[in-house]
Amino acid sequence: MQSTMVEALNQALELELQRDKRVVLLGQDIGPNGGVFRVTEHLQKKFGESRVFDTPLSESAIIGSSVGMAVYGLRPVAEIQFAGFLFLSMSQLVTQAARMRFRSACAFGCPLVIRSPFGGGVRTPELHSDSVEGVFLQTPGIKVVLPSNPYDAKGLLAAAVDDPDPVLFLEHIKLYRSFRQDVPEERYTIPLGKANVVREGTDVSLIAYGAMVHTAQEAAKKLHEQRGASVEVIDLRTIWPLDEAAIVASVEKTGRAVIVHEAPRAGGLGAEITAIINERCLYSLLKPVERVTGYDVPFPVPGHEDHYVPTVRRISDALERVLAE
Amino acid sequence: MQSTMVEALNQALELELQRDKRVVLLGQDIGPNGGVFRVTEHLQKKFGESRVFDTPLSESAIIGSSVGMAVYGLRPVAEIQFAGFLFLSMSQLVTQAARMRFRSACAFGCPLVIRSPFGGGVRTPELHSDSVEGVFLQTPGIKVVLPSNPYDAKGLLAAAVDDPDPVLFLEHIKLYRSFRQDVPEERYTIPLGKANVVREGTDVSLIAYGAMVHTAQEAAKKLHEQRGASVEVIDLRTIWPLDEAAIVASVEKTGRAVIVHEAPRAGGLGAEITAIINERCLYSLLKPVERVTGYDVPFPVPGHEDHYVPTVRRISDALERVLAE
Amino acid sequence: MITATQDAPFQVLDPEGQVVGPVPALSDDRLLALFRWMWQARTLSNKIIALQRQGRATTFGSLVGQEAAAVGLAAPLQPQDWLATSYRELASHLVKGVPLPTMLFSFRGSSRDHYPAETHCLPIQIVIGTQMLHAVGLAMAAKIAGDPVVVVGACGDGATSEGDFNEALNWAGVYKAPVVLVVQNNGWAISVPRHKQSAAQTLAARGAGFGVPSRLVDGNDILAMYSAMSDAVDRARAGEGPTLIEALTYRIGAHTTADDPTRYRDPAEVEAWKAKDPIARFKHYLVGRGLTDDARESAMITQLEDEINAAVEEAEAMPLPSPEKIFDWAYANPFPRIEEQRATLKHYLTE
Amino acid sequence: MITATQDAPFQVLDPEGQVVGPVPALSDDRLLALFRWMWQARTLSNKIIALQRQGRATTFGSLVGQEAAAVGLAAPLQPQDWLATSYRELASHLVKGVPLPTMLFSFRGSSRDHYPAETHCLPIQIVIGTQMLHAVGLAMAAKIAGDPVVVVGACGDGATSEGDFNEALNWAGVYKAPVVLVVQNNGWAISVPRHKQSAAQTLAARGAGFGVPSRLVDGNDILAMYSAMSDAVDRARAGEGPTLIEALTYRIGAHTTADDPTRYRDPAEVEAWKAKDPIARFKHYLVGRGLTDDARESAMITQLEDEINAAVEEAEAMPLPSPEKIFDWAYANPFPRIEEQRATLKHYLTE
Ligand SMILES: Cc1ncc(C[n+]2csc(CCOP(=O)(O)OP(=O)(O)O)c2C)c(N)n1
Ligand SMILES: Cc1ncc(C[n+]2csc(CCOP(=O)(O)OP(=O)(O)O)c2C)c(N)n1
Ligand SMILES: [Mg+2]
Ligand SMILES: [Mg+2]
Repeated sequence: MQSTMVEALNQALELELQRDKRVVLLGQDIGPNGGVFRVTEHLQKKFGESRVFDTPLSESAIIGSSVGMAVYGLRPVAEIQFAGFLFLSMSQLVTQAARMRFRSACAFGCPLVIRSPFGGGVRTPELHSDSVEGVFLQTPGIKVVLPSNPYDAKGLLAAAVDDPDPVLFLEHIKLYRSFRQDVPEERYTIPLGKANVVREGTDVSLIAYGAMVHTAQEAAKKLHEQRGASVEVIDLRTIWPLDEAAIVASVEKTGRAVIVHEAPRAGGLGAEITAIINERCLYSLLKPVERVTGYDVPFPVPGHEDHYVPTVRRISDALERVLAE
Repeated sequence: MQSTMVEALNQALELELQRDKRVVLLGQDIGPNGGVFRVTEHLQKKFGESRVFDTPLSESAIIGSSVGMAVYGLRPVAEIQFAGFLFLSMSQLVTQAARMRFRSACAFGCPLVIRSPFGGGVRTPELHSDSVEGVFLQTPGIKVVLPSNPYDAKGLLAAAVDDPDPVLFLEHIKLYRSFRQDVPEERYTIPLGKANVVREGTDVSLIAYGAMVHTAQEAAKKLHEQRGASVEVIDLRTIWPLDEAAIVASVEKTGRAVIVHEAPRAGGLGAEITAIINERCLYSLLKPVERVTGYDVPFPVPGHEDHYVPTVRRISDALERVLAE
Repeated sequence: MITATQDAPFQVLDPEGQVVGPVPALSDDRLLALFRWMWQARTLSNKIIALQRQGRATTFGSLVGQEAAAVGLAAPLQPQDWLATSYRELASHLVKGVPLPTMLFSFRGSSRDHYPAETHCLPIQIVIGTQMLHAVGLAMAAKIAGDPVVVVGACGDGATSEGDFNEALNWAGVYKAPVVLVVQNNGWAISVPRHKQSAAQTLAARGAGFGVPSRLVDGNDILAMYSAMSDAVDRARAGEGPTLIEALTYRIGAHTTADDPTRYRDPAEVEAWKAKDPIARFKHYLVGRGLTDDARESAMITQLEDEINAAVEEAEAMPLPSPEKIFDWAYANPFPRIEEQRATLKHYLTE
Repeated sequence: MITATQDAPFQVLDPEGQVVGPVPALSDDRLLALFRWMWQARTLSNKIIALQRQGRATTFGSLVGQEAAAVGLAAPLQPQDWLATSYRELASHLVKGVPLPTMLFSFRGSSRDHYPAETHCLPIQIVIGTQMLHAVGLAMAAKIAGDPVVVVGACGDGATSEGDFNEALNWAGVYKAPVVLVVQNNGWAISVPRHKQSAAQTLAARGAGFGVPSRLVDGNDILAMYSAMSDAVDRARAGEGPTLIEALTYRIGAHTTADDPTRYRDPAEVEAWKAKDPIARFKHYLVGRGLTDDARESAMITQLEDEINAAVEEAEAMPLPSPEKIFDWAYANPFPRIEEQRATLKHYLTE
């Protein structure tokens, strides 16, 4: 069945609600409105108000109450309407959800999924586009997933709901409806922590996640056409845990790497991956690893975002630099 | 005058309150109690309740109201009692204080200093020891300062109060009273964004900040005595802006680098600095850069923290590895 | 048990425009100014929606139906006073002096370059509830400085569920801050109805639990809004502390241009509220006083439309700030990393 | 204007132990159990402070003076009920069944290994106010699951200033959650007195603004606490929704072993409250009923001391969990990065 990412996510949630009555959905406008992006469309009608419910406008309470529900034995899937508002629930996320297992020495787990849209390129108001995933590298105890297509989104969301620990599931707004893909009707899972080589190559490793995977692939295609370069494109799928083995294997093969993300440069995934490459395969490295990222300023207003989000041209130039003799 | 860091900070705050009547101090227990670490001792008595005042137990309001006061024209110096509780004010910090200038296209500035104690080695309860500075690499608009000694603490705090933008000023609890140092009585400033070479060397660059500067210096001394190694120790002082020039100059000289911090490894300063070295002086690099950091789990209970915080032994071993032929 | 005793909403004009309460002492000119602002708000709101449909404006939330509340909460303020609001209080910003072209310019999706700081309006707040703490902080600062300045913080009913809103209320009380916290209860937070936002009978009742006097006001009655706000602003200026005001009103339109209210809202409810239209109500009163009539009203509307169309042209003629400005806006003092990134951005501007 | 009407604190025994209110129907054994728990709480609290002074325990906050509130808020609970508290409610955890040695073990600064999940007590919360949302979430889950389970969330007066506390109160009301939210108002938040925490006359008054019935109770009166809590717990179990309870009590000791109250607090205030000692008050009542006397009381205290000393020995004999456990506690399913770090930590264990 050909589905958009919104439809694939909706199917995934429906299947989880069907197979496991511990699963509950909560968030702002997810009920009759079906979510501002329609990801939860029809689910309240199908499963009732006690399984799928709207909440007051309180991000901290959405996460804080979910922690309580998760400890009780439910499997809450909470929606934060836009990732920029995760900051309002930061303490519940980072000091509570992410540490319940740790604090209780495993007496209590916190199986909780937090879904939230983010990402540039769609002219949203302030704080609707910001990429916040990098923050969570420094907050242990929470996994972070960022699907790049409908198929992955469905399988990764099922795996996130299965996971015994909290999972932050970040959905790139630009991918919601931008394309359809063949998505199996039945439930399937894609393991968290495993990257996906979406284009094989031998000359350079191009590492990305979320919407940037597509920009990266365009750049790879362009370079192949223009100069026959063989670019390997890796879709991380999950940034924590990070699939270091896949990164190292690729860079050991290619000797060159470019990392792409929309999030600011400082301390982002690009930094961590460069450090891993440095530690684990420095001697295979033929050129400095390049980072193509957002700038170290807040995500700008719609009128300026095209100059902030990495472009095919910026990625191609980075590829050219690492490929130059 | 020989002062502890607590005394040096207290002097700095007193001098700021004296010279600029726009400066106000707010926080929990900073008034009659003088702060839980006595950093604000006597200041309310000296400057009155309208300049130095206790607040209700609301971290978000401490930052949120400070944003309003800063826009109005005051220079608030807010205390968050322990850095682990910054997460409760994360939205006001990251989406408000750090973006007021950006949002208003410079019509309004937000000159605000947030002081907060943190750091391991002193057997505090949960969330009192966590190093959270790395999170703020991914949240543009806010500067981050971490002094390693009384002299720097006084000069950097004065510079932070002068700064037209928000500054997060993180004070390592272990340094508060662990040693005294000659500190001038008068006001002086140390520029933000400039690192300090605290030990000159030619064989390897050892980069740290906060309390880890002292652990790093011990390791440097040990290696010098044991094998005559010449270790250059860099105290970053400010992690944002980061003094890249100082790092690059040192690594170009030594060809080797070890970075130390208590914060978790993933996406921390060690990652960013390794990426900078990779980008700017890969060809001078003789060995992979080493990161000696906290682990990617929450800061543990007092009984386990000695195994979490980097030790002289762990740093020495890293130095040995990068120095090995 | 502790219970909140509750008056009926304060009203000066009933929905038919009949006087049922104490009419504030306002000159004819002032009354007509209020009327004009209300029409300006509605006309501008509809204009921006039209522009958005043509791809000439970004996402926008209409304030139709809330003109009395939005105008009334700002009208009693003086130039030195401050205003901190959400995106729904456009009209309040106009009353406070934000020029039409500047406001329209921001809806081109560019930043508010040349933001009119002198109007003492904080930039429109997107993070719900957040601005209420800024309002309290501004008021605390005014009190510390000893300035005769009052601050108004405004938000919606949904915002009252945020921790920040409640912390703001608590701090306003603790510091006896010269602030008026206004909740525009328009019945809905996107698709979430007021009764699902809180089990409290009224949101005004929130005040008592924080030691902040509060008042329930008919938000579609401009005269009630005006006098309730003047009382609260005067109290604040006199050092008598904060007030919480719940303005009962209704969001006639969609939440924003991105929203479809038919998914969650009964059209009958909308119709019922249209009958309480704030402009029609006030017009009836003004006609009774001989201050306006259909002819004069439509002349005024035409004039407002011309004014707004001229402002749109002016706004669309304004040059968009150069993209590299994002670096100037981020930090007062640039540093090497920022300058390198500025160079990169500029490099890619030159195509 | 909206005003909160306010009863005097609910009392069963006056400070002299005279009956002034409806005595709850409790068996003699049950009454003595409450008395014993109160003494156990005080004895244990003093013991841990002694251990801390000898470097045998970590930072600790005494609950002396709050025994009635802490015991009373937990005593009406059934085994399937849940409890989410701060660090100040040690006694409540004992009442709920946390074994003495386990509790003492945690004050050795190790994690609560073998944490007794079956007692349905969440780990003691350090981040002020946070646990109130967990209590509401647990209660929402119980309601969704259709279980006859009640949850008690407890915090201090300072916690009521946190956004999370107020969001918890709001959600409890919105979802009619089977939860009782208890505020132990002990007059101080470290050095900040109650009147600087909020301008509200009482914290119980907070409830009305969120549609949550609330009650002001003499927190030094174990019988008042017991019956107020039983009523609230019964209401919740019967599906009638949440209750907010403000227990008026006093922190006789320092905030924690790291605090020096002479810096900010008038000793006279402490003396005045010592006169309202909850244990003495209840003892007077029990003596009147012939259930105890000085001899039986001191015998009980000696027995409690022996019990606690034995528990201390047991706790100190427990092996500390291996440091590498931090990796097992962080994630249910370890992954390569974590395993590498475990190896590093283990490498440095072997010295
Ligand atoms: C903190 C936060 N959460 C969610 C949103 C998304 N959002 C935008 S407007 C809105 C509803 C606001 O309702 P209300 O406060 O009643 O204001 P109104 O739109 O009715 O004027 C929501 C949920 C947001 N902007 N900020
Ligand atoms: C969010 C947060 N802020 C600050 C602190 C530091 N702190 C620990 S206890 C305390 C006072 C708590 O007062 P109250 O809520 O009245 O509880 P009590 O200690 O009186 O029982 C503070 C400020 C904290 N633990 N958590
Ligand atoms: Mg609304
Ligand atoms: Mg207290």
